[in-house]
Amino acid sequence: STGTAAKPTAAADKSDSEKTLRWDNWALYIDVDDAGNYPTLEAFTAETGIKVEYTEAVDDNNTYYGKVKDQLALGKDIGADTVCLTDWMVGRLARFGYLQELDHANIPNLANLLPTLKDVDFDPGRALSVPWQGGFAGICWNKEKFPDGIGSVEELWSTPELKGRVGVLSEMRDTMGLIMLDAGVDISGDWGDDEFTAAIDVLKKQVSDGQVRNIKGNSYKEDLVNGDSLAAIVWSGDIVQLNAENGDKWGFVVPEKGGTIWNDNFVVPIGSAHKANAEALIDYYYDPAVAAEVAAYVNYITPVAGAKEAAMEIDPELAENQLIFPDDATLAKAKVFRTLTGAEEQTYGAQFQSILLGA
Amino acid sequence: MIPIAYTFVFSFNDSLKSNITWRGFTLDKWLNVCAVQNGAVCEAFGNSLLIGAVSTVLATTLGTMIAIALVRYRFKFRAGTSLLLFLPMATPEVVLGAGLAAQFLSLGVPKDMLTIILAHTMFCISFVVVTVKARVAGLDPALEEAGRDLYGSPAQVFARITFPLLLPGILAAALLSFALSFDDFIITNFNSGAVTTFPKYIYISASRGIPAEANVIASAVFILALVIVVTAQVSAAARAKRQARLG
Amino acid sequence: MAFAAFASTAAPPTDAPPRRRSPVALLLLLPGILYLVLFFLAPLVSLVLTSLQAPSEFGDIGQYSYAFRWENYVVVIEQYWPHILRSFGYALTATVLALLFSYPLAYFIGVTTRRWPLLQSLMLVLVIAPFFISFLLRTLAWKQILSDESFLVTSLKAVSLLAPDAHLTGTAFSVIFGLTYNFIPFMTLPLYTTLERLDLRYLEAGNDLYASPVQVFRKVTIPLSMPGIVAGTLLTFIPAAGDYINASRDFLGGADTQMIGNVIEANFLVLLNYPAAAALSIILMTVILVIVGVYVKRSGTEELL
Amino acid sequence: MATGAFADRGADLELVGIQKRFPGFTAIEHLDLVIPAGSFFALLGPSGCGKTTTLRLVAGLEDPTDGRILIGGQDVTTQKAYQRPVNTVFQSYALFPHMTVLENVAFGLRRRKITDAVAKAHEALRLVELDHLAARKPVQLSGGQQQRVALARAIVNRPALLLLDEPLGALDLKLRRQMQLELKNIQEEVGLTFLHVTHDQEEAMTMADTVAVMNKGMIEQMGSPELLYELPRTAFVANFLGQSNLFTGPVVGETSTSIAVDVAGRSIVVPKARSHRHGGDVTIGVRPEKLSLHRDLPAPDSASNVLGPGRVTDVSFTGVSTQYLVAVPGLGTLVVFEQNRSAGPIEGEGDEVWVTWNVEHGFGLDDDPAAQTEKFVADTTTQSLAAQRRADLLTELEEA
Amino acid sequence: MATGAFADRGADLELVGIQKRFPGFTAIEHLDLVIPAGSFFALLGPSGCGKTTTLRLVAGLEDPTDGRILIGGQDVTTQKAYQRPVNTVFQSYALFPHMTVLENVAFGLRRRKITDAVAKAHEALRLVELDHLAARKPVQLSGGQQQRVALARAIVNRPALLLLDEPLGALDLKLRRQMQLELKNIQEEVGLTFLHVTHDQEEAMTMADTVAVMNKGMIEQMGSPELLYELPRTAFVANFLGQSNLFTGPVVGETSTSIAVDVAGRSIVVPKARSHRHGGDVTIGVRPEKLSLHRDLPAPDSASNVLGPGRVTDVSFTGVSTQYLVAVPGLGTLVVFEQNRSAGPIEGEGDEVWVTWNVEHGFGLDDDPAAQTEKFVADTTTQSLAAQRRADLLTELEEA
Ligand SMILES: Nc1ncnc2c1ncn2[C@@H]1O[C@H](COP(=O)(O)OP(=O)(O)OP(=O)(O)O)[C@@H](O)[C@H]1O
Ligand SMILES: Nc1ncnc2c1ncn2[C@@H]1O[C@H](COP(=O)(O)OP(=O)(O)OP(=O)(O)O)[C@@H](O)[C@H]1O
Ligand SMILES: [Mg+2]
Ligand SMILES: [Mg+2]
Repeated sequence: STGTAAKPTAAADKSDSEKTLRWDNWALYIDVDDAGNYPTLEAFTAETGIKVEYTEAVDDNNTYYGKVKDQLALGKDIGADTVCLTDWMVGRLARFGYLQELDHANIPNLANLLPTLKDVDFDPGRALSVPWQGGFAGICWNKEKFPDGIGSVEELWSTPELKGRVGVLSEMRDTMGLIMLDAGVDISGDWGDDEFTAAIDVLKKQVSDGQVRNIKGNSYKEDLVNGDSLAAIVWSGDIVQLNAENGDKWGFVVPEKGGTIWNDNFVVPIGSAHKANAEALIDYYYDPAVAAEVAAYVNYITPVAGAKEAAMEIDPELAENQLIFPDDATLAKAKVFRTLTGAEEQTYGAQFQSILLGA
Repeated sequence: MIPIAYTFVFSFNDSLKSNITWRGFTLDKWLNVCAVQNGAVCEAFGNSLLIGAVSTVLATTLGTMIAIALVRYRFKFRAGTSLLLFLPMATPEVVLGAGLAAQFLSLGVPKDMLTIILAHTMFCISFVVVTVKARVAGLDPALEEAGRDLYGSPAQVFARITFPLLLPGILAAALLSFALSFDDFIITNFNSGAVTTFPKYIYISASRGIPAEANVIASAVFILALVIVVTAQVSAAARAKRQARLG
Repeated sequence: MAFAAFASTAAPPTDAPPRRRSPVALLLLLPGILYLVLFFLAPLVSLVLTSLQAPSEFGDIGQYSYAFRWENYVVVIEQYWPHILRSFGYALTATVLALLFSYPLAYFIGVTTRRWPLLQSLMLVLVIAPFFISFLLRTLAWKQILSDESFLVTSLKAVSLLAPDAHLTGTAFSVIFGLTYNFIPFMTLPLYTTLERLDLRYLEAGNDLYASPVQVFRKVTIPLSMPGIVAGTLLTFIPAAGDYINASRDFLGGADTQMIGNVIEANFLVLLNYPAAAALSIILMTVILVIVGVYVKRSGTEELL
Repeated sequence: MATGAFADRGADLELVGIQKRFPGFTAIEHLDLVIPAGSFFALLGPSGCGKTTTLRLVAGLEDPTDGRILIGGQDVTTQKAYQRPVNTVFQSYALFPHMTVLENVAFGLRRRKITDAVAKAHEALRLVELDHLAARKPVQLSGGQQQRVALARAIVNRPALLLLDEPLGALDLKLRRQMQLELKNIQEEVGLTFLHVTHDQEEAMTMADTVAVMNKGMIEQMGSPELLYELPRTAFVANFLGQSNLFTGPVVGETSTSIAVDVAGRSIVVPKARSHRHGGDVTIGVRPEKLSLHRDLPAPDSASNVLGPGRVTDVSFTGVSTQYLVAVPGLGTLVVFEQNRSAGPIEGEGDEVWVTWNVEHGFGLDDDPAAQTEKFVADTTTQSLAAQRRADLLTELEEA
Repeated sequence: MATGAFADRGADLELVGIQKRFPGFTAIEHLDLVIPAGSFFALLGPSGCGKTTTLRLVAGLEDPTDGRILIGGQDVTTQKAYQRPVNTVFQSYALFPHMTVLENVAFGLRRRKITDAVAKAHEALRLVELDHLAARKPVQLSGGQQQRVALARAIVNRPALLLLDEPLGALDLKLRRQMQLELKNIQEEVGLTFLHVTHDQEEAMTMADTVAVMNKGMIEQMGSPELLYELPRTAFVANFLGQSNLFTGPVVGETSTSIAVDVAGRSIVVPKARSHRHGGDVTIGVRPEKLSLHRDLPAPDSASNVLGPGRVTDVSFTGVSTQYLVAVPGLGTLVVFEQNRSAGPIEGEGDEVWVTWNVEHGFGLDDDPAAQTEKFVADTTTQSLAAQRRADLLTELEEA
C-alpha cells in the first residue's frame, strides 16, 4: 500500500567509524567448519578489521521482501547492510529505488566477474548489485526408482509411475521457465502472454490430473528424502548436498531443451550506513581463492572467474563438477528468465499463484 | 502425543544440515544447542522468551484491570466493551496479523521486537480478561466488604484481599498468555520485520530442514513445563497432607 | 494452569449484578480499551480502508492508493469462493472430529479421574503439553509420519487399507487431520472445565428417574456441558478457519487443499495484492462473526461474550 | 474516627427516616430506629424484608437514599465503611480464605495500626475457645467454628456497635442453641451494642433485650420479647412470632375493663388494656399454649372464654408438647399446645372437646381486618425477586 | 421392572445385614431394617452418621459392600438405579437446571414412555400448588418452590418407595412447618412408602409413624416417636431427641415395680418397667417438661421424686414456654420447661426452688454409664471430619 511516493534517499555512510557489517543471507550458503564458524568470514575480519554479523535471514525472496519492504519504503535501516537476493527481486528493488549505488572503485576484484554476468537487464552495468552465487533449475530423480533417469519436463508429465510423486518449485520463474523452455520458448528473449499462458495451461493440467502433487519452496528437499516426490524440478546445489547426506541417491540434469540459471546478488539496502564495508566484503569474496573455498562448500555456481583454477588446487574432482563449474555446453542449455515489468509481474504472478492455490 | 515423541526422538538424531532421516543417536545436539548457525536457534528462543514475558506482563495487567471493571462495575458501553473483547478472539490470526501489519505500515512504525510485543499483547488481552473475569465473578464481594468493614481503606483492601484472592486466576491468565505468545507464529510472521522468534525460526528452517537443535529446545521446554507442573502438583499435595496432619 | 483460562463459560453466574457506577471503572478500563482500540480496532479500520484501495495509476506491483473500490470484494469472492467454502468445510469437519475425540477425553479427566487428583493433573498436563512444543514442529513431525514412504503409509498399503497409488500428505485428509490434532487442546480444555464442575448429582437424579446411562448422557450430561461445548467449538473453529499452516503446501497441504488463510498469505506476501488480502480478511472475519453469532444465539450461551 | 480507639462500651445507634431504593426496587420504605447503648437488639423478619439491607446501611456498605445514621450521637451517614466504629459478622462469615484464622482476626487491628495485634487476636480467639486452631485456614474449620472466628474477628476490634447477620443460620439445631448461649454470654461480658439479624423467632426471643419485627422494609412492632409475644400489634407479628389463633368480628359489648367481640355468634371477651382497638370490626387472638381442652362443657366463668364443642382433627406429638388441631364449626380450626406433663396425648383424634382460656390471655390487634394479610411469605418473596430481576434487566438494556 | 408400571401402593423395604465401606472409611457398619409398606419412616441422626449413604444404597446409587436390599419382597441388590421402583428427593434437589419445571417433572415419565406424561406432570405440579410456574427454569424459583418441584418430580412416578433426603433442610422455620404438613398430607393421599431423612428431631417426630435414630452408621433406637421420646434407650437418643436431665448412680433399692438410684446422696425412683437396667450403676433421666418448680419444699409423696433446694440460674422466654436452668448442688444444672399458661415467667433468676416430677415420668437407660458419652455433637463431627479428611488423603496417596 505504499503510494508512488518519492524514492527514499540513501543513508549517510559511517563505515569509516564503524567497522561492522550485517549480512543477511540464505541458509547453508557459506562455508562452515565443524565448530560452526565461517572460515572465510573470519579471515575477512582478520584482514580488514570489519566485524561481520552473518544471519541466515533469507528463506524466500517474497517473505524477506514482506519483512523489510516497509522499512525500505521509509528509507530506514532494515537490520542488514548487505543481503543476497535473486535477480528478479533485485530488479524490483532497483525499480523502487530501494538500493544504494555501488562504488566500483572500492571493488577492484569486480574485474573477476564472469563476463556473461557483467551486464544484466535488471541492472545495467551492475551499478546496484553483484552476484554472490548462482545455480540451475533442472530435473532430479530418485535413482533407485528410476535407474534410467528422467531427462525432460515432458517425461515428468508422461511417466505413469510418477503420478502424484512429481514435485515442482513454487518459484514461478524456475518452474514456468522450464515448462516454457520445454515448449521451445526462449525465456531470455522476447516472449509474451501467449507463451506464458500456454505453459500455465500445461502446469494446470498436470496439477489437476494429480500428476504433480508437490509444489514447494525449499521444503521440496524433505519430499525427496521422505519419498513424497520421486522426481522434481529442483535447484542444482541442493542435490549435491542431499546426495552427500543421503548417499548418492538422486540424479540431476539440466534438460536438453533448457534449464534456468539464476544468481543471488549482493545488494546494499537504502538504509544501510555501512556501504563501504559491504563493498570491502564483496571485493574480498571476488578473490578467486576465496570464491573457490566457498564453492567447495556450498556447491553452487560461483560467478568469479579464476575460481575454477583455484578449486583445482583444493579438489580436482570438484572443479570437474558441471553443477559447480559448468562448462560452456552446460551453460549454453541454461537460460536467464527475462525481467518482467511491474504489470507482468502482477498478472503472471497471479496466474501462477492461482494454480498453487488450486483455483 | 506421537509428534511430541517424534520431536523428542529426533532431537537425538545425528543429523547434518537437515533433520529428516534418522542417522544415529547422539547427545551432541543437546550438549551444543547454541552452536549451530552462530546460535540462531538460541537467539530465536531467547527472543520468544523475551517477547512472551513482556507481552504477558502487559496483557495480564491490562486484562486484569478490564476484568475487574467488567464484573464489578456498571457503566455505559458495557456491551460494546464486551464485544470489543470478544472480537479479537473471534478474529482469525491471519486477519489480526495482516491488519496490524497494515496499521504499523501506515503509521510508519518499523517492524521489530516492539511491534511483535504490541501485537502479542493485543491478542492476549482478551484471553486474560476471560480467565480473570471468571475468577472475579467467583470472588465473593462479601470478602471485600468484610475488608472495608475491618477498617481497610480501598487500597489496603485491594492489596490484601482482592489481589491475593485473584492471584491464581491472574497466574493462570499469565501462563496462558505466555503460552499463546510463545507459540504464536502467524501474527508474528506478519509483524516481526527482521526479528526471528522460535516458531518463526522453525517455519523458516522448515523449508531447508530444521536442525535437530530446534527439537532439542522444544523438547527441553516441554520437559521443563512437565516438571514444573508435576512439582507444583506434588508439593500442593504434600502441603495438603501436612495441613491435614496439623488438623 | 492454563486450563483455568477457559473457565469463562463455566463461571458461576454472578448472583448480584454489578450495581456500582464509579470513576474507578473508567480508570480500570481505559488503558486496556485504549490499547485495543489502538492496536485492534484501528488496524481493523485501516484494513477495511486497504480493502477498498485501487491500484495506483502507473504504479508498480504492490502500489495502491486509497479509493472506494467495492468491486474488490466481488472480485475476490468470485475468484476465491472455493477457498472460502473449503476453509469453513475443513474447519467444521475438524471441529466436529476434535469434539468427538475431546469429549470422552475431557470427560475422563474431568469426571472419571476426580478421585485421583494427581492422575487428573497429570492427564491435564499431557493435554496442555502441546502448547509447549511449537505447533510447527508438531505439524512437521506429522508431515514425516504421513509421508508416502513412511512406516504408517506403507503398512496401510500393505494391508490394503490404502490404495497403492494413494497419498496422505497434500490431501484434504491430512489437512483436516492436522487441524484436528492441533486444536484438540483448545477443545479439550474448555470441555474439561465444564465437565470438571459437572454436578454428578444431576446424573444420579437422571438415573433415579429411570433414565438409562445412554439417556442420562443425552438428556442431562450433554445439555449441562453445553457451555463447554460451545466454548470449545468456537475456540477450535475460529482459528481453524483462519489457519494457513496446516494447509500450507510446505506442511500438510497440497495445491487443492489451500484455505483462505493461504490465499490471504499469498496475496499479502507474494502477489503484494494488499486490497485483495484485506478484503478476504474482512470477509473471513465477517462470516465467522455471523456464524458465531448465530451459533451462540441458538445454543443459548450468550453470556459467553 | 475509629482509628486507634477501642470503644470502651457500646454506643447508641439511631436511624432517622432511612429510605433505601435499589434500581427498580425499594428495599426500605421509611425506617426510624433507636437502639440504646449496650443492648442486645434483634431484627426479625421473613426473607427479603430488608434486614440485611438495614445492616449494610449501618455498616456503611450501602448508602441510604434518604435519611441519617447516628452512632453515639455522631452523624456517620457520609463516613465510609472503614471509617465507622462498626463491625459486622457476615451472613456468609466472609472469612478471608487466604489467611489463617489468626491473620483473619488480626486484620482489623493491623489496619488500625494497633500495637499488640497478635496478642489481642489470640485473646479474642480464646474468648471463642478457638485459640488452638489459630494457625488453620478457614476451609479447614467446620461451620460452627468458622462462625466463631467471624465473631472473634469482629469483637476483637471492640466496635461501638456489632452487627450480626444471621450468624447462626447455617448451623443445625443443636449447635445453634449452643452458639446462642455463647453469643449471649460474650455480649454480656464485653458490654457492646449488638444488632442481631435473624429469621428464627425463637432465637430472637431467647437472646435479645429488644426485638423488632420487620416486614417489607418497615418495622411492624418493636419491644421486649415478652411484649411482642404476649401483645402482638398486627396479624403479621402474631403469626410470624409463634403461632396464634385469630378471630375477627364486631365489638358487641363493652365494660370498663374489657370488650366483647362477636365471632360467628359466640362472644369472646378481651381485656381493654390488651386490645389496640375498642370498636368496630376487630381481630382478636390467643396463643395456642394458653388454651385448655375439656371433655365436658366447663362451668361458665366470667374469667374464661369458652369455645366449643369442637372436634380434634389432628394430634401431633412434638416431644415437649402435643399439638392439637380442633375444628370448631363456624370458627375454623384452632391450634392448641399441651405440655406433655403426663406421658402421651390426653385427647384422641375425633374426640369432642371444649376449648377455654383465661380472658386475661387474649389480645386485640391494631390491624384493620378489612386489609388482607398474605398467607405465603415465600411466594411473595419469589414474586418480588422476579419483579426485581425484570427491573434489573430493563436498567441494563437501557444502558446498553 | 419399573417400566410402564405405576405402583398402586407403597412396598415394603427390607435391608438385610447392609454394610458399606468407602476407601478408608466405613460409613455403615451393619444395618438391618424393615419398613412396612405405606408407612412414613423417618431416619434421624447427626451430620455424617450415614443417613444419606443409606438412602443412596436403597436408591441404587451406591452398591453395598455386603448385605441385601429387598423392595416388596424382591431382591433388588443388583438392579441399577434406573431399574428400581424408587425415587429420591435429593438433599440438594438436583433439579435439572437446563429444563423447565414441567420438563423436570415429566422427565421420569418420558423415560418410561408413559403416555400423557405432560398431563400427569401438570397434575403433580397442581398437587404441590406450582402448576402456574410450570414454564419457569429452576433458578427462577425460591428454595421452597424448588423443593416442591423436586417432590413433584419424584411423586409423579408413583414409586413403590419414595426417599426424601432432608428435603426441608434449606427452608426457614415457618415455611418448613408448612411444607411438613403438605408432605404428610401428600403421603397420606398417595399412600406410598416414605423414607424420610432429617436431622431435625421435631420434624421427625411430627411427621413419621416410625423414627429410627442413627449414630455412626448404626441404628441406636427405632420405634414410634412417642416411644423414642418417652423411653430413650441410650444417652445419645435421650439427648439427640429433645433435651434430657440425666443422672448416674448405683441402684440402692428395689421394689417389685421400681428401683431407687442413689445420685449424690439423694434417692431417685424410677419404674422398673421404664428402666432397661435394674442393677449396678445406671443412668436415669427425665424430660425437662416433666419437671415442676416449687418455692417451698413439697410434701413428701411416694409418687414423686423431689430434688432441691436449687437456685434458678437462668430464665429464658421462648414464647410457648419458658426455660429455667436450676443449679442443684452436687447434681449439676437441671433444665426445666414450663408452658406459658400465665403471662410471663413464674420464678425469677436467683430464686430458691425445689424440683419435682412424677416417678412415672422417669426412665432408665440401657447404656453402660462407664462408657463415656460425648457432650458436643458438633465438635465430634468436626473431629471426625478432620480424621476422615486425613484418611481420605492417605488413601489417595496410596492409590496415586
Ligand atoms: N443491590 C440490590 N439491588 C436490588 N435489590 C436488592 C439489592 N439488595 C437487596 N435487594 C432486595 O431488597 C430486598 C431486601 O433484601 P435484604 O437482603 O435486606 O433481605 P433480608 O431481609 O436480609 O432477607 P434474608 O432473610 O433472605 O437474608 C430483597 O427483596 C432484595 O431482593
Ligand atoms: N464417597 C465417599 N467416600 C468416603 N467417605 C464417604 C463417601 N460418602 C460419604 N462418606 C462418609 O460417610 C459418612 C456418612 O455420610 P452420609 O452422607 O451418609 O452422612 P449423613 O448422615 O447424610 O450426613 P448429613 O446429615 O451431613 O447429610 C460421612 O462421614 C461421610 O464423610
Ligand atoms: Mg439477609
Ligand atoms: Mg446427608
